[in-house]
Amino acid sequence: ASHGECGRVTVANMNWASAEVLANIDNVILTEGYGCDVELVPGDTMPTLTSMMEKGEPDVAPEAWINAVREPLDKAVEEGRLVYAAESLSDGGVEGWWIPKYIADANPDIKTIDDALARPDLFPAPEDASKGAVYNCPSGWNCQITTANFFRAHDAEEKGFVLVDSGSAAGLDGSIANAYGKEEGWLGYYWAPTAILGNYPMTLLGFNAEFDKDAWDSCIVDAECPDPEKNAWPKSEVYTVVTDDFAKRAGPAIDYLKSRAWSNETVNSLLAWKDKNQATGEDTAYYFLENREDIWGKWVSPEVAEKIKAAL
Amino acid sequence: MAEQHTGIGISIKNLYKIFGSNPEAYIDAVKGGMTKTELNEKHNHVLGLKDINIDMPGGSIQVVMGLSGSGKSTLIRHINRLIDPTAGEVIVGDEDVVKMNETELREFRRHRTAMVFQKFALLPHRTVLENTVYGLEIQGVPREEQEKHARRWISRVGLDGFEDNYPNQLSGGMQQRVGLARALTNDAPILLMDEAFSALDPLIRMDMQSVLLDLQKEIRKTVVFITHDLDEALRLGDRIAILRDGEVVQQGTKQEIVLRPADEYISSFVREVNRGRVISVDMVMTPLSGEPQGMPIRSGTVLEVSAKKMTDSNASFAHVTDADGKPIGALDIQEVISAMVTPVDHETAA
Amino acid sequence: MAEQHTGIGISIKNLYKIFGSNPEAYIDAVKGGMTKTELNEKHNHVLGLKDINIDMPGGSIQVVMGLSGSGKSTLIRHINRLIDPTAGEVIVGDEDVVKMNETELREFRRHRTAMVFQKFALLPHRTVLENTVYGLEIQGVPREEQEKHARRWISRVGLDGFEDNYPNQLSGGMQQRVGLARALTNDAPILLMDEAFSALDPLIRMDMQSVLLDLQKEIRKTVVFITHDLDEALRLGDRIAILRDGEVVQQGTKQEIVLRPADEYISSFVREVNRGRVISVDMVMTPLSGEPQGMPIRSGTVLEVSAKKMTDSNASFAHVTDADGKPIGALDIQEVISAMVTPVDHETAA
Amino acid sequence: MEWLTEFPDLGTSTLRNIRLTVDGAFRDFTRAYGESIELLFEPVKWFLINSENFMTDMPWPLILGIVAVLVWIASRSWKITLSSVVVLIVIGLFGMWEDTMKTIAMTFVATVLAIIFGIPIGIGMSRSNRVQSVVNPILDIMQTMPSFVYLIPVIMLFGIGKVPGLIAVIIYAIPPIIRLTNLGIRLVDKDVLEAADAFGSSSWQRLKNVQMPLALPTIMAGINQTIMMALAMVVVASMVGVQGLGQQVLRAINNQYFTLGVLNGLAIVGVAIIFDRASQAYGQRLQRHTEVVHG
Amino acid sequence: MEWLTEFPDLGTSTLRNIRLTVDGAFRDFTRAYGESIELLFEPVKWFLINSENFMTDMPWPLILGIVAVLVWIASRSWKITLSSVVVLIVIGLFGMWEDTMKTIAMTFVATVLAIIFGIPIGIGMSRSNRVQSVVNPILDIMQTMPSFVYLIPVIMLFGIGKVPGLIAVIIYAIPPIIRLTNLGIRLVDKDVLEAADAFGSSSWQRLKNVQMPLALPTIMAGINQTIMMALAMVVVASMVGVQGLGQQVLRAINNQYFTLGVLNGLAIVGVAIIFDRASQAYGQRLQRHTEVVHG
Ligand SMILES: Nc1ncnc2c1ncn2[C@@H]1O[C@H](COP(=O)(O)OP(=O)(O)OP(=O)(O)O)[C@@H](O)[C@H]1O
Ligand SMILES: Nc1ncnc2c1ncn2[C@@H]1O[C@H](COP(=O)(O)OP(=O)(O)OP(=O)(O)O)[C@@H](O)[C@H]1O
Ligand SMILES: [Mg+2]
Ligand SMILES: [Mg+2]
Repeated sequence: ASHGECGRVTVANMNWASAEVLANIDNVILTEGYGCDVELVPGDTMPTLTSMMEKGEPDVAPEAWINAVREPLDKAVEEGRLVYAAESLSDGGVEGWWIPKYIADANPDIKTIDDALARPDLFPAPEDASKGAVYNCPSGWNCQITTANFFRAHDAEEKGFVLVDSGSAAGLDGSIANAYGKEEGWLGYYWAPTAILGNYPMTLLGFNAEFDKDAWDSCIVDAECPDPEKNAWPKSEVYTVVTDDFAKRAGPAIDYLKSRAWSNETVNSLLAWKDKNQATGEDTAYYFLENREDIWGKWVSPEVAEKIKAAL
Repeated sequence: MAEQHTGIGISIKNLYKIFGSNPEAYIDAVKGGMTKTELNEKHNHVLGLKDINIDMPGGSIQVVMGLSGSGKSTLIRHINRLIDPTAGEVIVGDEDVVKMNETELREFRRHRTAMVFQKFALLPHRTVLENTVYGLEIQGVPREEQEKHARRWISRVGLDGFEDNYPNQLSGGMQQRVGLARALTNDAPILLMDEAFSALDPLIRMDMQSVLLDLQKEIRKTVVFITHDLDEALRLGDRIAILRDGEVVQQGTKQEIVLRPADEYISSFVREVNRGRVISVDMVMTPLSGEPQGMPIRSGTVLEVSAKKMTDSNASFAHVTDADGKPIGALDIQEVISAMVTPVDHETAA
Repeated sequence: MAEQHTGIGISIKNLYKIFGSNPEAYIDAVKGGMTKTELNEKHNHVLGLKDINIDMPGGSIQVVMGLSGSGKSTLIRHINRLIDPTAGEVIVGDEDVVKMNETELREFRRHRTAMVFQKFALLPHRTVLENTVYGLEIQGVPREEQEKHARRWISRVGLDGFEDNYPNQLSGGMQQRVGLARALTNDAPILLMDEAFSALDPLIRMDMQSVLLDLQKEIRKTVVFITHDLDEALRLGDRIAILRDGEVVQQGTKQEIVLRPADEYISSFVREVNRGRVISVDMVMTPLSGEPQGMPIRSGTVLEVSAKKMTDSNASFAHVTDADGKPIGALDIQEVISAMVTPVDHETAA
Repeated sequence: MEWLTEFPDLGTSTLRNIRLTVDGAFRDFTRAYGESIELLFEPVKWFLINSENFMTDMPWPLILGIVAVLVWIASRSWKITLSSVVVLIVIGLFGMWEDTMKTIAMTFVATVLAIIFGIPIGIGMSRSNRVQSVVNPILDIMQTMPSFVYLIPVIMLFGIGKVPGLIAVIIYAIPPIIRLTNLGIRLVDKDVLEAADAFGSSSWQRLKNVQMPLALPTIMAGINQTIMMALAMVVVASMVGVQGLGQQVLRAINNQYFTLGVLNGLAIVGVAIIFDRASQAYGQRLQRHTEVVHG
Repeated sequence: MEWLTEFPDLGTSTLRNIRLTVDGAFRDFTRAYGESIELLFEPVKWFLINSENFMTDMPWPLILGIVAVLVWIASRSWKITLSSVVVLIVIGLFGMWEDTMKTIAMTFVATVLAIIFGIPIGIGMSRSNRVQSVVNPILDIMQTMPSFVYLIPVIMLFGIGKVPGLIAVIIYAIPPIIRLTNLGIRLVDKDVLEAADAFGSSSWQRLKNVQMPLALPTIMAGINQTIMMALAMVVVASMVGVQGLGQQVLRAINNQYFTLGVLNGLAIVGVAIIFDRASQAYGQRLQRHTEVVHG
């Protein structure tokens, strides 16, 4: 592909670890492999997606957690403003309620949400130690509603728990770090793959129910659902989102974006490396490209792969 | 002194000023005769000026005197409309200052008036020189010329060497002189001087009085001069107006005021004057009856001097002569001395 | 007047004050004789006071005079240490103010001194009453008593009815009187008055002078009084000190100053005084030679009065008697009149 | 020529090592002392929780009444009192009552604390150039250091919730009141101070009788800015788990709910204006002398 | 009794409908007029991009030189100039040179614009109580409305990037300078103003010769706060696509890199202090008369 074909591409560089790494990988591959003129645009999830929907800029959001922003995103796809490219995390993100590994090890009988909810004493609430706490997902994310509904479905309140708002991802992370610091219990919503889980090993709790899509769509995602039932989290979809406009003009580059996918396991190991070294997204991208051709080799044609290897 | 008035005349007509939140509401009551005290106690408004009518001929020095709080500063501020009157007219030249619009007023203040403030009102962030040029700077005079004039006046008021000091580095009297230099540098035909010499020692004060009188000899300005010093008033003033509680109680030439005070208030006011040096023989001479007796004394000689002359030559009588030496009146040493002595009883100073 | 000094004496010794960024550096040069001009031009420091030595007996009124900028305000500020001297001592009672620590100084200022400022320095956010009670409030006197004293003095300075006005609603002279009331309410044994009457008209000024003199009759305070008005100085002052360029050029009783001015500067200073009302016959009488002639005149009578008495009775001679009627000196009308006339030549006022 | 456009830094690995060491040390520190530090803040937490409970449990007409009375006491102005009540009613009608109460509880406590601590610090600064030159850079840091940088360690110490929220709000809101108190006092007319000294005012009397009253317009500007800053931090506070309007704003932002965001934003503005107008009117009452103008 | 603790709001469905309608209308508006509005801001964008390019492309010794010269011109103080250079060198050594240059470019433009627009607005406010009572609530909104509430619509109009960043920074940073200019001018001594009037000053001369110089200490406090606010917004700006130190801070936050956050935060503080000290020293030079104290 020549320069003319691909042209200028703006790639959203969102500020959580895995997205950052992926954006940097795209940067290298699109530049070296497809001759694009890539610019990384920093930004938070919502400003970035809003801009993509309304202004068609940036062109690519490498890693969008659909659940968190489902409503506006679905609408934009419907209106033909955005297109889903590859499901970048092929085996999907894992969402659910987690407890620290040391608690799980010390209390082997806690395996499911209900088991944990039986022990409010293990998970003291920050502002009322007589109660247990379930840390909710950050404000405004979809998971805030689903977690709240899970909370109600499991009658957690009657079992002596309160639902604690975490406010933001940083807040949620902080609460985990805090619990670890004190070796205290922590119970709440989290997701994988993430850097945090590398730093603070956590155990995912079982759901006490199978995933029921109808109940999910009709009730669990509705903040005002009167009587939620127990359910399980579905696999969380993580897609690469591109603007419609870019999909149309990108040429071969769009094929790359449609096939680029990796697994939880890959991401986890990469993030562990990144965290251990406090590396930047760029460092990690190069580390990945240098060491894991087995994975990225499949995303591009052999000629392109050669070009990239030559540039490393 | 001369009657040749060439400057711009000021004529104040039926001027009223009421201080307070709603002065218009009480103007009629005041015109109807409500007193200052009544207005203050009943309506919480202060009667600043009441029915002021003063004609100041162009080129003369009009002195305004009166008790503290009688409205002198308020009056002088009306002439350049720093205060808007509640009612009345202030005719300067042939324009009514009260009716001027903003631009006219600005031009009027720039080119027609200059003011010395009772509380100096220097610009604290400007040096003496920068304060002094202020009026000319505002007028857009070239910088060089500004400084030329300013330095001349700074030197004239005795502040050589302090050009680059800030006001808060100066003594009170020096600050007052900066205010004076600032007003004089402006070279306006009307000078408004609100207790302009009050913080000065007698020597510099005399000197400043001379500055003013010399100035009057060269260019005839119209000067409105507020002072509490009767000697100063008599030395400078062509005409004197005396205020009390916002009203004019007497106005006229200085001799009229000293010799024929309109009421007890004014006579107590002029009691302290050094009469021997103010009153001339013309005021005490009796008409010539028969031949002129004793030594001749020139008309206009002050009592002090003629008393000395007469006692020196041991004469009980003398006669007053006009410029040509023609006798015009008779003098008696007893009359002279008693006119010199303060009329009312006073303690003998220790 | 009486020599019975009961108040707290003030004695200023070798006081120097240099203004500038590094005064200590030049103190020796100044002691060595460097002049004010030299210091200013070469080193950009201002010599405020130079080697001041004044003894003010307790209970007397010490007047300080001098040209504008000669250091009067600077000097008075040293007495309550609003300005720290560069060198020297200020002994009040038997304590050196310069050596006091913060607490002592505060107590000293609270209970020993009260001050009237040249520029009034009223607290703009407080009403007249609140300004006046300030000193007592600071001392922790009960509110009722504060107000009682304050109202008495407010009324005494003629501001009845203005208790609840803010300073910016008052005329300049009224503001000055608030400052006066504030100092008097404090009832301290030392009164520091920096041109305390400068903004007052003659009537109120006389009245305020009487207030001060009456006060001295009851309780003997030590008063340091700066004024530019020689008449006032002579009326009030027991002793007068005259400053020039930061130095004391003459000090002594008022008669000494008026009759025996130390130099040209001082004589020009006292020239303008109304001598007839200041100088008493005692100053001009000649020793009795032979029998007392003419009418008797009481010792202490001022010239003006005795001249009137003598001319009224047509007498060329008189004799001065002491309190018991014993003759102590001879008077000649010619001497009396010529002592009344200002000694130097002066223009005849128009 | 790359060294010309690329600043020669310490090198990636050195920097990385520095970071790793410091991070590790800090983490160890929080683990070791976290609990004891947390204990220190227990009373604050208790106070915050109770004031929030008070605001949310109280029947709304009572709250309206209390607000009206407080605003009246401060401002003595019917206009301000009435508009405060109207603003609250409108907020309630739009379904933001509960969140608003939580926000008021939090920011009220923070603002009051900021003023209570800020004014004395400002006074201290105005007294001594030394203190000023020490405090100034600290204030610079407090205002420009991004709050999350210090919030992360704070969260590690305290967990999420009201305490880190309060800390963030106070750190951010306190500098204006400190700076403007300092400035106001330093600008007080020297002549007037001299008069106060001459009567033997102790430094406290001088402060109370002269400096504070005359510095008041500037100090009130500081209080205004402190209130504005405190309410500007509502969203940040909600990011670390403080409930209230900020949370709704976050929800709105994350879902592109334009109107919801604006409504909640306006509610925050409304609270700010109530706080501000009441306090400014109070300040105005304290400086009646400025109403009188010559001429 | 629920109606007592639950404020009787308009009802969920009404509120939802209101929100949906407004949201829809707004979206339509931006889609219709977005481009033309965007065109308006092209020059600003151009200017921003160029100043950033200038800062990043320029060899670093030259930048150091330029900064030193500018700081020197403003402050005329070796101490301040030298410390500015040292701060920048330390920032460079810690590998934050490029991000810092980007941040400086952005906040410099924003601060300068805020001052250029803020001072005239403040002057206008000081002239008329009417203007003041209109502008004040607008300033309240600008300071307390959470930035994202207006940023989302701005992004709809402009897309993410420098322009919304600049808008956010200016909106947030301009109120202090406006308010304090207004306050400063209103506090100028009436006597001195009267003197200026008596000599026939036009209102511009009166402003230039008297009001501004005497209001300067307060205006400088406003400039200080404006600088602080502008740099406090660096992180928010980076959330909407402005590159620089803010981005690193966000990264640090999201990865719990304590040291990285602190370092970048300190770099922001460093920039703030350079801006502030230089401008304050400049202000100080303009008011030499205050250095002279009686006694
Ligand atoms: N802070 C200062 N810095 C520099 N010079 C000063 C300062 N204060 C006073 N001076 C100088 O000290 C000298 C004496 O001032 P002072 O105020 O004592 O005069 P004064 O005798 O009270 O005069 P006036 O009669 O005009 O009030 C003046 O030359 C003045 O310029
Ligand atoms: N702004 C104001 N508000 C209310 N009253 C005022 C105001 N300005 C002046 N006055 C009153 O007007 C009267 C006259 O004041 P003015 O300043 O003209 O007196 P003055 O004759 O200049 O006195 P002085 O000799 O003391 O300067 C006073 O009673 C004063 O209280
Ligand atoms: Mg007056
Ligand atoms: Mg003086």
